[in-house]
Parts: sequence; structure tokens; C-alpha cells
Amino acid sequence: MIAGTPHYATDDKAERVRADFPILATRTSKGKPLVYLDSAATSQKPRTVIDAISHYYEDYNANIHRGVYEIAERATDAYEGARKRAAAFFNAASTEEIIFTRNATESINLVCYTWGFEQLHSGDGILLTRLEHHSNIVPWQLLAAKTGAELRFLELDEQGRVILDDLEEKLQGTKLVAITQVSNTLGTIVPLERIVPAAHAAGATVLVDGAQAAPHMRVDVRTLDVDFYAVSGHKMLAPTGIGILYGKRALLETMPPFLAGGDMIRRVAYDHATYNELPWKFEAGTSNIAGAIGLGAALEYLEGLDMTWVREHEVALTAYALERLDQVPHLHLYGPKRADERGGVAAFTMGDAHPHDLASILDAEGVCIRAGHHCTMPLHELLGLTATARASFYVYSTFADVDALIEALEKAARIFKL
Amino acid sequence: MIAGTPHYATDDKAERVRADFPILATRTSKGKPLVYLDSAATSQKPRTVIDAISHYYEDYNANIHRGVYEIAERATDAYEGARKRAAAFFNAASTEEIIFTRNATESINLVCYTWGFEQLHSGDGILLTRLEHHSNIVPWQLLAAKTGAELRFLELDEQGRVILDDLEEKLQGTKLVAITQVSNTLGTIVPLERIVPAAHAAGATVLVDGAQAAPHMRVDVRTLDVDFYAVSGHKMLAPTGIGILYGKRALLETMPPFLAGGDMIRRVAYDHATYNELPWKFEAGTSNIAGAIGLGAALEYLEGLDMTWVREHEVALTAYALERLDQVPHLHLYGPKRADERGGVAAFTMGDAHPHDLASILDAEGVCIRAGHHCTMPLHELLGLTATARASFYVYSTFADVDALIEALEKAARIFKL
Amino acid sequence: MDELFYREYILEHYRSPHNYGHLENPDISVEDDNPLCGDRIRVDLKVEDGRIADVRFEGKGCAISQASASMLTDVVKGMTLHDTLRLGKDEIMENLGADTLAAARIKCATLGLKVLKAAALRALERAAETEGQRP
Amino acid sequence: MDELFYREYILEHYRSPHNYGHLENPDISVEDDNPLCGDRIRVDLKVEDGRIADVRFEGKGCAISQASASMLTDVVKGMTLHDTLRLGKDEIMENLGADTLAAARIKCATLGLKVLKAAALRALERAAETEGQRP
Ligand SMILES: Cc1ncc(COP(=O)(O)O)c(C=O)c1O
Ligand SMILES: Cc1ncc(COP(=O)(O)O)c(C=O)c1O
Repeated sequence: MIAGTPHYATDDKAERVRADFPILATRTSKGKPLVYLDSAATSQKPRTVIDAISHYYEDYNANIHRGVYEIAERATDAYEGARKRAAAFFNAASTEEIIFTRNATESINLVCYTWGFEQLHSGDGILLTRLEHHSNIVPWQLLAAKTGAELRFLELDEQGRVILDDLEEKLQGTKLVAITQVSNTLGTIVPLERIVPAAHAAGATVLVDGAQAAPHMRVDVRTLDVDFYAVSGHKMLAPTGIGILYGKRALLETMPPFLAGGDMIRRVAYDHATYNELPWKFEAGTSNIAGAIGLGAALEYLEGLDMTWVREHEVALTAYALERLDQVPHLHLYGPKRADERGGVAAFTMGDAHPHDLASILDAEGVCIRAGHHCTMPLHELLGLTATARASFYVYSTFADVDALIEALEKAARIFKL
Repeated sequence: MIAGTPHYATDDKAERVRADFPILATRTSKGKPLVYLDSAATSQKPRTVIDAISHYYEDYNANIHRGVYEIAERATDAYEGARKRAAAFFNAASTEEIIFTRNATESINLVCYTWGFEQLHSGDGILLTRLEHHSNIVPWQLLAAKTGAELRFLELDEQGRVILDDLEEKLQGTKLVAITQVSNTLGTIVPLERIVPAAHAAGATVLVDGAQAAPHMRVDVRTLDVDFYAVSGHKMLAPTGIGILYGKRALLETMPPFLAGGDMIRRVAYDHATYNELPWKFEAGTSNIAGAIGLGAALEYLEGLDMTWVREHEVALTAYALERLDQVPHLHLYGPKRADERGGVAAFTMGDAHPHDLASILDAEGVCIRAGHHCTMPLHELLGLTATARASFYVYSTFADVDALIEALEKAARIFKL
Repeated sequence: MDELFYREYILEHYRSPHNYGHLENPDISVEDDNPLCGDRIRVDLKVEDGRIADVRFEGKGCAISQASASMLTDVVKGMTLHDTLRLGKDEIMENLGADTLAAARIKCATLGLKVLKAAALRALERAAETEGQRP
Repeated sequence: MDELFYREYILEHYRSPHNYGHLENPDISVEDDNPLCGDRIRVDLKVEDGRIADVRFEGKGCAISQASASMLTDVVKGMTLHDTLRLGKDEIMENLGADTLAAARIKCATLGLKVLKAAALRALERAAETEGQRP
């Protein structure tokens, strides 16, 4: 750590940000301060998000859209206000393009069940990368098994970056490109700016799994020109149980509904029904109202931080982490070598110390990392691994957290006599 | 109101219960105390549920099932603990039969998409009642349109009670009986104890929409012997965004997965996947963890109240409301006449004062009722109505709330010069 | 919402709506509803020289939607189509004598206006077409 | 979890597991895994007179699962099949010298036991069958 490096500029702010997150002031049962390095699994929540939820329940909890009375109006305004904020945050053309779901997984499945089952036929190609999370593989496997569509994959280079040399070739006959923007395991940032135009030129529709990108960088769905974009709220400071599917209006309009029930209809008779307008057509039953309101508060908080700073801090922190991890003996780090080519995750192995053992030893030090396949089993198999240890960062992560990680890893190395 | 009637025995407790619900101490913008009579739309939340959510986010927020570190363990224990509590609350045979969903609507759709699309074929009957909520009609309409299965209906008598005379006949060729346990509009309690055995004898599978029953009476899925049971948490003191599908294990095991992604898999390769055990096979992606924990707290609170008291109080309150509403000139009440034949909802019209106007006038008095079709458009059409006004009760509702309702209705009658 | 909002003249319009019924051979007839509450309104227009020569409405629904439509028909009779397109929520609220209204009820209050504007727009479109067809 | 938990002898068992490898012509061979973390263990048994005459295991995974399996093979050699079925989590924890372990790690610690018990059960079943076939 060299004082006065550019790192510390972003870190000062991160230190202040920490004060907004109640959990970061807690200690483990062993009295260790919490060093939370598992933000890629789920993020911690700022006071403002927690309060937005309590405030809803304590002050204006009511069901939405149909109530005439005051608190029902307030609840509806807050819920639809969250949608407006989301539309602005991602620069959607309108709120009609923002559908609230449970999580990125449901967002992807929604597209699979409605657009996918309507549009894909035997022999059609679905192009993924080798980086994909299970949530962006298994739905397409099920679809392929039922329709006869076939999965294709963009391969990776030795740093885990997506190889684009054969992109045009693989796009031939491809009807859907379903790719992650940032890998939750290797951190790889996928060059959407090259893939999306090529995909469109080849007549393919593009779904982007934004679960690991949306929390960490400015995402402008219109500049990216993606057709669908899937987001999980819980990874971006919002409550669990709320996610977003962005879809281009023209596409959403042609899609049949997904779940059927209250709120997604316009008229119902015993023998048939007509459907509501966008976005409600895809929101059946009582929504996660508190979740959406919490998501609105989370986006407001992120806007306050400024997404440019969020990404700058992540790059600075990742660069520092890569540098320090590189110096740990026997530690092998996966993914791109340059911090600006990756998100804030660092997956690694260390000698013959199994990732689960590492995670347990680090836990005793209050350092929370993930060990396992991180829902990318096929990618691990491709790398010849069954598991990795993974540290991941977010807005409240600091250089001191990285130091704590390194110290704990050095202790693990001593225990394992590496 | 006659002092010393048995009503007041249950009402004393309800008065004490109110203190646990922060929102009930608030006032409207006009300074009126909140008289919340829209619990059939969504219930208010006790302090213990609101705190359970905050506590999770402030103290042990982490993703579940895969984390080795301490807070991840605690989160997993709390989430699975909520499932245990739910299994006990509904007397399921095991936690494998309790699947967390977003709401009753998703629970019904899950069965529709997996069991339904596998098991129902052209000409198979799906038997509903005329009481059903859109969420228990529209999914089956979509299924019928795709498979050629056909919808049938049990008719209603003049009090809105289900006619069973032709049950055997209608069960012929019926493969699925999908019925509500309590009508959210007429309040009708459907005699499951007569329908379920007959359905099983005829070889049909039974799905019960328990959205309006589970919050209000003791539900024992094994005594009822239902095959599937759908529940919404938000109507029973729990947070929004969490529901339950109960299913008999033997059925759930034969069903293909619904949403695909993380957590619902056992192994994934690029070209195929195998699925996780029950109940996780049906829970794809990061769950509404806080929602489930909040649901656990809600069930604990309801156990503390005792579901026998909950139902007793509802019957007493409904009897009182029916009596008083009956005396309001020009007021027409729908549904069964006896309080013990109905749940705690009272739908009515009043002269030519439109339900929306009634709701607005009542809102000015702080009295929150619902006006509209309550997601039972076909039932309203059957009754020759487009809308009704509806007051509905729950554990914190009191005789004083009913008095406030009557007083506000009398004011509306004066305004409308009825 | 203020209870006073339901003034006597609103109830009068509700129970005895002005310009109620339909026109024989209307130039334009448009119907729409508010799916949230089921309110429904149809408006018939006779148009002469770009003005609303005559108007009738029919509908069912709450006092606010029906009274508001009734009052509106009085206002627009004789008005140019262009002027009716300039009418907005404010004028409706003024007709009703209300400052505020819950959002759900504003949709009731403005349903008549929505239908009327759709009718006026269609009349203007038709006039433009006829214009284009002149030799 | 206490860091001390990773005692030297655990690492020794991890790096130099006892009874590692496979048996020629085992009477029973059972394999299973822990899908959560991918740990995998196979156990081979030779059974004589209802006792475990010989045992080998092979596997991959974390130190806890592998060391625990290694120690277990020492314990069960010569034990009756019935007695191995009585072994539980407590004995495993005692072997490891641990008081507590996170639930996710308990599954690691007991994976070997789970596989061994499955093998013992299969051996007993097979014995019962042979019994039944006797004239
Ligand atoms: C009888 C009945 N079924 C189903 C539902 C749907 O519940 P949810 O919107 O929570 O999915 C409701 C709620 O309005 C209901 O009253
Ligand atoms: C890249 C990626 N896609 C999808 C998901 C699924 O997110 P969720 O579990 O919130 O649906 C994750 C989260 O683990 C992820 O990292």
C-alpha cells in the first residue's frame, strides 16, 4: 500500500459509504469485525433501503393499483415511482419496458417461456459464452430439449476473455444471443459493443444477463441496444425477491403473457381473458411491493454515489487486489489480468488447500468469501476445477478489506504449510 | 352493540393485538384514525415481522445454501427455519412439500406449467367454481387453450354457496379440481371436506387456492387431503413477495422443474443438467430470503394468537358486521347470510351510489375499503354487477371498526340522498 | 378527498345527465372504458365547419365519471375541435369544483374527456382525408 | 469455526490418507458426492462374518471430507457392519477433534460416513438375500 496513490481517492469515499451500512459495524461471534467479500453473491443493504421497507409497512402498507383510499394511492405511487426510477437508471425508453420480477433468474426464464418458446424452432441456434451462470444456461437447455434449438458457445482465451474471431460464423443460424455482461467467476467483461451489433446484423435477438454488471457500472440499455436485460435487485443494494426484466417495447408487445392471474388482465370472463398493457401484462398477482420500493431506494442511493465513481472504485480496488493476491505464494488467480477488463471479483485457488477449507479458515478471521462453483459448474469443469475461492467487492469495500483478505490467506497458508 | 355479548370476548384480544401493528396508530392526512378494512387485499404487518426483516438486513444478510461463513449459515438456518415453521403450520408431511413462491398466483401457475401441461390433454375436464379469483381462472384458460382441456364450473345458489348436487356428474372426465377455499368476494367457505374425497374417488387431482383461507382458519393439508395448496404470505401478516405452494411429495417428485437456474440444479454441464432435490428443485435463483424469514415470523405470531381464536374472532366480527350492514337502508349485501358459512369479507352495494364513490367518501373518513371487481370479474358479471364495495377483516379488526364503517356509510347515504 | 367534493350539482348531473343518449347518424361515435373500475362512456358528435354542432353521451359508472362527462358535453357544444383538444385535467377539476382527487379517481373524472378527445381527433383526421381527396 | 480446527494430524490425513486406493474384488463398492461443494468419496469393503475385514477409500475434496474419511477407515476396520451403522456425527467430530462446525462443513465431515454406512447397509442386505436363498 502506497499512500497517496490514486487508489486512495476512491477509497476515502468508500470508507464514508460504510457508515451507511449497519451490518458493516457488526462483529462475528468470535468478536472479529465483519470483512464482507461476497458481494457477487448478494450485496449488503444501506440504512436507506432498510428504512424504505419498514416505512412502507409502518406507514402506508396497502395493495396497489386498485385502491381508492389514501395509503393505497401512496403505495401505488411508490411502487410505480420505483419503476420510473429504474427506467431512468437504465435509460429505458419508457416505464413500459421495465418489468418487475423476483430476480435475474426469473427475468431470463420469462423471456425463455414467452419469447423463446414462440420464436425458437428446431435447428435455430442459441449462442452463449462459456462464462454463463447456470441461470443463463439451464433455461436454454430446457428450451433446446423441447424445441430442437441448439446451444452454441463463444470460447475463451487463456485469460478467460471471450474469443470473437469466429463470432460471425457462430452467428449464422443463431436466433438468440444470451450472454452475460460480466462473469461472476472470472470477472471478465464481455464486449457487448462488438457482439450486439453483429448479432443484430445477423438477425439475432440479444438477451444480456446483467446480474453482475448492473450493480457495478453505468448501464444504458439504449446505447447497448440490447433487446432484453436481466437484473437482480439483491446484488445492487436492494432487498431480496425483486429483479427487473428490461425488454424493448416492440418485443414485449408481441409476447404472450407469462404467469396468469390478477393484475395482468384487462377483462376476464369465465371462458376467456384479455390482457393488461405493458408492463403489467407480465406482473401477475400481488407484486413484491416492498421489494420494488426498496429497489427504488437502492437506485436512488447508487445515483447519489454516482455510477462513474462506483466503477472507478471497483477498478482501483480490483487492481490493488490483483497486485496483492499475485504476491501470495501458491495462489493461482483466474480471469483477465487487467483490472479494467474485469468486474470486482477475484476467483482463485491456493496450493492444495481446498477452497472450502480456505473459506472456513477465513471465516474464523471474520473474512467472508465464497467457495465452490459459484453456479458456473461447466466453466469450472472447463478450467479443470471443481471449486474456487472467490472474493468480490462492492461500493463499501475498501483497501483495508483487501489487506484483511491477504492476511487471512497468509494465515491459511501457514496452517496448510504451503 | 350489546355489551357483554360473546363478541366482546374476542374483541378485547383484538384490541390488544392492534398495539402490535404500527400502522394502526397512524392517522390519515386529514387527521382521521386509520380504519383499515381491506385485509382481503393485503394484511397489515406486526412489529415482529417488520423487525425480522430489518434484523436480517442489519445483522446477517447473506446469500443462502452455499456460504461457508457465519452470516451465510445464519441466513440459511433462518430461511430453512421458516420452511420448517410453514410445514408445521400447515401440517405438511415434511419440509420437502413446502415450496417458496412469490404469491398464491405464482403457486397456481407453477402447478399449471409443470403438473398441468404434463398431465392434461384434449378433452380432460378442469373443474372450478363460479367463485374463483382471476388467478385461479386465467392460468387454466391458457392451459385449456393450448391443450384442448375444458373448463367446467360448479354453480352457486342464491346466497353464493357452491351447489354440490351435480358434483359427481361434473367430476366425470375431470382430471383437475382447482377451487378456492374461501371466496374473496362473497366470503363463501367452500366445503372441501365434501369435494376433495369425491374428486379423489373420481381420479381427479385437487388444487386449492388458499389465499383467503390460510390467513383466517386452521388449515391442515393432510386432513383436507388436498394435492396442492396455494398461499400468499402478504395476506397473512407476512411481507410482500413471498408465498407458498404446498404439494404432496409424490406429485412434486414426478413434476418437471419450473424456472431453471441457480439453486434448483444438482449438476450442470454445458449440454445438460440434473435437478436438485425437493423443495429446491422448484426454487430457481436467489429466493426472497427476507420475505421467507418475515413469513416465518408471521406464522410464529399467528401461532401465538392461536388460529382457533383467529377464526372465532372473525366469525364474531362478521356476524356483527352482517347485522349492522343489514340495517343500513338501500344497502344490499352479497354472499351467505350466516357468519359461520363465510370468511371475514362483506361485499355490498348501496342504492345508486357507485362503489368507487362510496370508497372515496369513506376514505375521507379514514375508512379504507375496496371498490371494484376484486379480481372476480366473471363472478360480478354473473351477479349482474360491474363493481361492489368490500369491507374485510383480520386479527386486528374490531367491533369499533365496524361501527366506523357503518357511520361512514350513513354519511355517504346522506350525501347521496338515499 | 373532501366529502364536500360530492356537491349537489354533481349528484344532479349523475342522476340527470345532460346531453344523454345518442345522436341519429352521428359523424363520429367513440366508446372507451376504464378497465380498473369498469366505467364506460360513449360520445357521439355532429361536426360542422370544424365545430361540435351537437353532442350526446351515454355511459355507466361512478358519479364522478358520469357527472364529469355530463358537464363536459355542456362545455364543448359549439366549440371548435381544435379547442376541445386543448382541454385538460384542470378544466375538468374546475367543472367538478375539486382541488385534488386520488389518482385512481382522476381517471374516472377524465374518462369523458379522453373519449371526447378521441372523437375530436378522429373528426379532424376525417376532415384531413376529405381535404386530401378534393380534386 | 476455530482455526485450530485444522490440526496437524488432519492435514496429515488429508495429504497422506490411510487406506487409500481400491480393493481387488471388493464385496461392496459405493460412491457418493456432496453436490453443494463437489466433494466425492468411494468406499470399497471386504466383508467377513459380518465384519469389515478390509476397507479402502478414494475421493477428492476438502481437507475435512478427506481427512475425516481417512480417519474413519482406521476406526471401522474390523468392526461389525451393525456397529458401523451406529456411528454418528458425534464420533466424526471426535475424530476431527472439533466441537462445532458450520452446517455446510458438517456435510463435508460426514460424507465419508454417509458412504460407508450406505456400503454397510448394502452388505447387510446382500447377506440377508444370501440367507434367504439357503436351502
Ligand atoms: C381467493 C384469492 N386467490 C388468489 C389471490 C391472489 O393472491 P396474490 O395476488 O397474492 O397472488 C387472491 C388475492 O387477491 C385471492 O383473494
Ligand atoms: C452472472 C449471473 N447471472 C445470474 C445470476 C442469478 O441471479 P439470481 O440468483 O439473483 O437470480 C447471478 C447470481 O449469482 C449471476 O452472478
